Amino acid sequence: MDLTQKLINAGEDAVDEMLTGIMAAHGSHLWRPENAPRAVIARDGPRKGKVGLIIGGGSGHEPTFLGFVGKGLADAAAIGNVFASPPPQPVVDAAMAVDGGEGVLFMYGNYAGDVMNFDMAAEMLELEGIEARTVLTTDDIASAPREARATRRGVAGNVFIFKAAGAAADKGLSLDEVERVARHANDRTYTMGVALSACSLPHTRRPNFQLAAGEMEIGMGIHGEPGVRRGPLQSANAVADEIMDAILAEMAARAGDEVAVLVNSLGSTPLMELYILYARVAERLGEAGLNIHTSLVGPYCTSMEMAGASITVMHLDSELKQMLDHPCDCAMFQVR
Amino acid sequence: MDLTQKLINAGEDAVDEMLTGIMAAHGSHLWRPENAPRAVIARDGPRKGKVGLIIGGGSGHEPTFLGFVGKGLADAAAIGNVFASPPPQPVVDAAMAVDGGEGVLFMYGNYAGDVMNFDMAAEMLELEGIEARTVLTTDDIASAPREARATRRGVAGNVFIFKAAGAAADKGLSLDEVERVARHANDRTYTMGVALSACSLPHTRRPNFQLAAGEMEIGMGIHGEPGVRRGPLQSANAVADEIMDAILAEMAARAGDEVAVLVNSLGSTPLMELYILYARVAERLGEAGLNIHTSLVGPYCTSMEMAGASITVMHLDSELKQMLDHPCDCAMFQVR
Amino acid sequence: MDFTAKDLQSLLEELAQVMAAERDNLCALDGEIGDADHGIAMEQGMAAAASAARDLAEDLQDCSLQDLFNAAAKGFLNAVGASSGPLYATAFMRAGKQVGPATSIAADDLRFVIVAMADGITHRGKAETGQKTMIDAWRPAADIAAAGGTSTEVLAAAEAGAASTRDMVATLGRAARLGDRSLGHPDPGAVSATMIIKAICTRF
Amino acid sequence: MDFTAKDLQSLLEELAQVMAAERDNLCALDGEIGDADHGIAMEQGMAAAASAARDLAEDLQDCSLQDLFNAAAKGFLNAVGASSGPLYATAFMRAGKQVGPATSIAADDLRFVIVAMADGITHRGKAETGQKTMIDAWRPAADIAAAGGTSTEVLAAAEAGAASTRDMVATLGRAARLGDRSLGHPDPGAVSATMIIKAICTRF
Ligand SMILES: Nc1ncnc2c1ncn2[C@@H]1O[C@H](COP(=O)(O)OP(=O)(O)O)[C@@H](O)[C@H]1O
Ligand SMILES: Nc1ncnc2c1ncn2[C@@H]1O[C@H](COP(=O)(O)OP(=O)(O)O)[C@@H](O)[C@H]1O
Ligand SMILES: [Mg+2]
Ligand SMILES: [Mg+2]
Ligand SMILES: [Mg+2]
Ligand SMILES: [Mg+2]
Repeated sequence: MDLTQKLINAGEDAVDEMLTGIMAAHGSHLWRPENAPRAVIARDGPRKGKVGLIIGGGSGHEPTFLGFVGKGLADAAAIGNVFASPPPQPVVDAAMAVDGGEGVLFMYGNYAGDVMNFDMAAEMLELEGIEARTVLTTDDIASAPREARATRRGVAGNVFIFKAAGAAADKGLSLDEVERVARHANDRTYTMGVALSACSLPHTRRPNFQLAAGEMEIGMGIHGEPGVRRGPLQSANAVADEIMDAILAEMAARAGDEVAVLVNSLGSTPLMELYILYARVAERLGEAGLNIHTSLVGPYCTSMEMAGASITVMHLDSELKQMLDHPCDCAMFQVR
Repeated sequence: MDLTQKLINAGEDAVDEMLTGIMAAHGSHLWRPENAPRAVIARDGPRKGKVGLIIGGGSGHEPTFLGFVGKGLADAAAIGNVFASPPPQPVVDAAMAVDGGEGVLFMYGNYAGDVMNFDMAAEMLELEGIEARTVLTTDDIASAPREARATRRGVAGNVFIFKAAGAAADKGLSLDEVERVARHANDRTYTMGVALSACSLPHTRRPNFQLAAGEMEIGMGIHGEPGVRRGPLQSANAVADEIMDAILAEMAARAGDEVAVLVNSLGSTPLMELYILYARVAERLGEAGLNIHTSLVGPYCTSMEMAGASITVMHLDSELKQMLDHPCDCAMFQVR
Repeated sequence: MDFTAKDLQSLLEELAQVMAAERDNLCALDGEIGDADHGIAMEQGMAAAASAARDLAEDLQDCSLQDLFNAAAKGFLNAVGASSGPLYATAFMRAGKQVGPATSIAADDLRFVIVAMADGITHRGKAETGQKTMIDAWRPAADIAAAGGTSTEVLAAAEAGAASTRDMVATLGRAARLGDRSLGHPDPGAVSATMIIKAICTRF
Repeated sequence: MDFTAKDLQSLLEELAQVMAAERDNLCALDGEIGDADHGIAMEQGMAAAASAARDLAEDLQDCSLQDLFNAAAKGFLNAVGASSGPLYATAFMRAGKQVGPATSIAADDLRFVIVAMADGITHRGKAETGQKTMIDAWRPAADIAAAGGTSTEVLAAAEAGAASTRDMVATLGRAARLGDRSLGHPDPGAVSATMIIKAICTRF
């Protein structure tokens, strides 16, 4: 089979070379401790008396995770191999670098590998006298039924959930409070996506699944994990409707409520298609009497070059609104 | 042949539905005059006594052009069909909406169709008593030899060139001066790209050219026009080296000079690959003794879902540096 | 035989149909040396031209050929932009000027419509023959038309001109950056031009 | 017959080779129900484990089996992360605890290494058999090993366990979100587990 078309050097160097490029481009926002090349730390942000927020996970989802490191959002990210949780060590390195004496919060998508590695890191930090708590993101409503919300995957909704927690930490709230805000943000965030093509790992350069032309995978995970079902490729409006039906049903919002919306590209789906989807999403929210307070449209949580898109809606209340509006200044994401 | 995988509704509605979505998402930055749905105007920016900057071209390059409309950058964009120059009318509509009595400057990539349409618009505006001048961007060094610089295409370098002109206009410079800055910016901006896959028009959903696996097209245009040659797909470093060799040779900078760099995705090439390229670009610039003042990495000037990337270097001087640093606040691009 | 306002309308409707039918072929030709959209531009342009003429004829009793050509020009241009828009808008406007405010002309005068359209395209695009553009079909057709050739001869000249673009290196338009790589591919604009000339030639 | 520190090193080198050879197959299996990277994790993990053991043996004369297992654990974990990292790191650490600071053990005691590794994986991942994970290979192998079965019987149990995952609906790990769609595909972690068990089984 043909190798996929990638602009890389050796596949096994891809993550480290990417990090070299990111540090070269964003040195004013980010730094790495010596001997901890997979722990990426915010230059501005971490400080005494502040809860440290550490995010992380596999590579290949850029700008998630390290693009969201910066003042007002995450203090650090631990970087894994492509689609692989980081091992405990960079998580520990990150925590040691940002600890301000008030404990640290780990936030990441709910995947078995990440849970094991971050939990090991938390055990290691306990020996160092640093309290580490964990809030898993579980916004992918296609990945398990509503009753099993805690087993769902964390996907593109991360950006809103991390943002809320990062703001809470930046405002100087206690670890208890930051954790509460993080859980609250996660509880009110709903994502669902569709995939239109595979991506491929730099090592193998083989499509990581097969999808025939004219088909789409509904509920695809952001690592190419199969979704809830496969079906014929629908129009943008039909896709938006299917996703919005599911989200609106779960969200159970009332007319007049406010929301934040993210229409996210999984990689190769261009802005043209995202805005076509957004037009329908805005229409559906309007019909439901909901007001859009924040919109993001673009590649925020990707699967390298996978084609497809996801829609995230966060059901705001006054606290979450305040958290989303709080300024942040990250390498790849800013709010003023 | 199979249709390409796109999240759209009817192909002929794609541009207008995209614009509906963009206006819904970015209503705080952008508006459209009634009866001129293809003229997108900055809410903040156009004002009496200021030269109006109007950019534009075909759709399918998002965030180019309309993402760069806003205070400190372009006052308006005229929007064409996919890969097709806008007709004169939206250009005229845009100019009428932003005219501040000091004349308007048209800036767009050097393509036969755009030149004919914008020139017709300039003729129409003359009848309205509005002086319209034109600066074509010609940054694509692969599209013609150095001696024929004026015949080259305008591609991703647009973002730096428009930015410089927009800053000049925002600073209140005269039409003569804004035009001079725009030409100066264009003269010092060099871009070259490679394509790794085709894109497809929403109407036909057929790949707009054929590229075998393992091949790349060097010097590909941003509408899928064939480049200078086809060759085997090289490593990221080899591609960056070939492009940087060409750029550095033309630029003839001196050690200690400063540059702005853009590593741009043509669409489906993800951030991982762009930063791998960036790492090498930064290395090469460093070896040449050049200092990077501004870096942009991401999809800035795309060809919908085409895979590939381009590298742009702007050779700064103190004036251009000041223009790039001038704040701007656009729908899809900000500098503070 | 006369060529009436009704005939012009039916000519435009026919062109809209032809371009719709040939859309994907023209796009494929443009894909080889350009940006793969020429079929879309011609389909949308001619559809808009026909519909603008239809709307005008409905609104305005006894509208002149010039009125219809001008409406077609505006319709084409506003729907399309691109290279084809200004070129065909100018062609239609010149055709309108040529026929003037009459409601019909002698069918044989269509040869001057061809000449006027070719002149309009040259005026707007500044192309000369041999540069691998639509003018390589329009100019020889116009020359034969001006010299009194039959409609069969006019069409043959257009077709030969379009065919000859295959062996030209483009020096204008998008394909001009290709150099020798444009060899071996006919110019899409020249191919669509022969379709337009053919539709006119069947009418005189 | 004894199993020495040298033998452990050669076991790890062999595992590194096996995983490199099977990388793309394991990735393809993971692609069906997971994220297509299991082969990469196992290749990198075992390569790092072998190289950490090699480095240690060079630095430290007479290093113990436990030292080597611990070095392998750390090497695997830091190179990989993912799910396999913590699981095999814990497995190697438990194996080290099992053999203790000796520089060799009786080869037949490798059966207790298998038991310890299975226990480590269970401790870290909390999986039970029937959930379609690597434990479906490790647990039956460990049971037979503990009960005194021959190495042939141990391997057969692992292989049967791995094969049985094909008919299981995953309830742990990435594939757990697939429901019935995970049916018909073997678990990649169970398949790579049999390769490890096989390499151990040829040594007692
Ligand atoms: N200056 C010109 N004069 C005459 N014809 C031109 C000129 N420039 C381009 N063309 C014609 O336009 C055709 C392309 O039209 P189209 O694809 O609709 O526009 P675009 O190039 O803007 O995509 C070419 O095949 C060529 O025949
Ligand atoms: N909790 C668990 N206990 C035991 N094995 C597990 C567990 N979770 C996952 N696995 C195993 O891990 C394998 C996947 O490993 P790998 O692909 O390296 O990690 P990831 O799932 O993080 O991509 C699965 O096939 C399964 O056998
Ligand atoms: Mg993985
Ligand atoms: Mg075009
Ligand atoms: Mg074209
Ligand atoms: Mg996996």
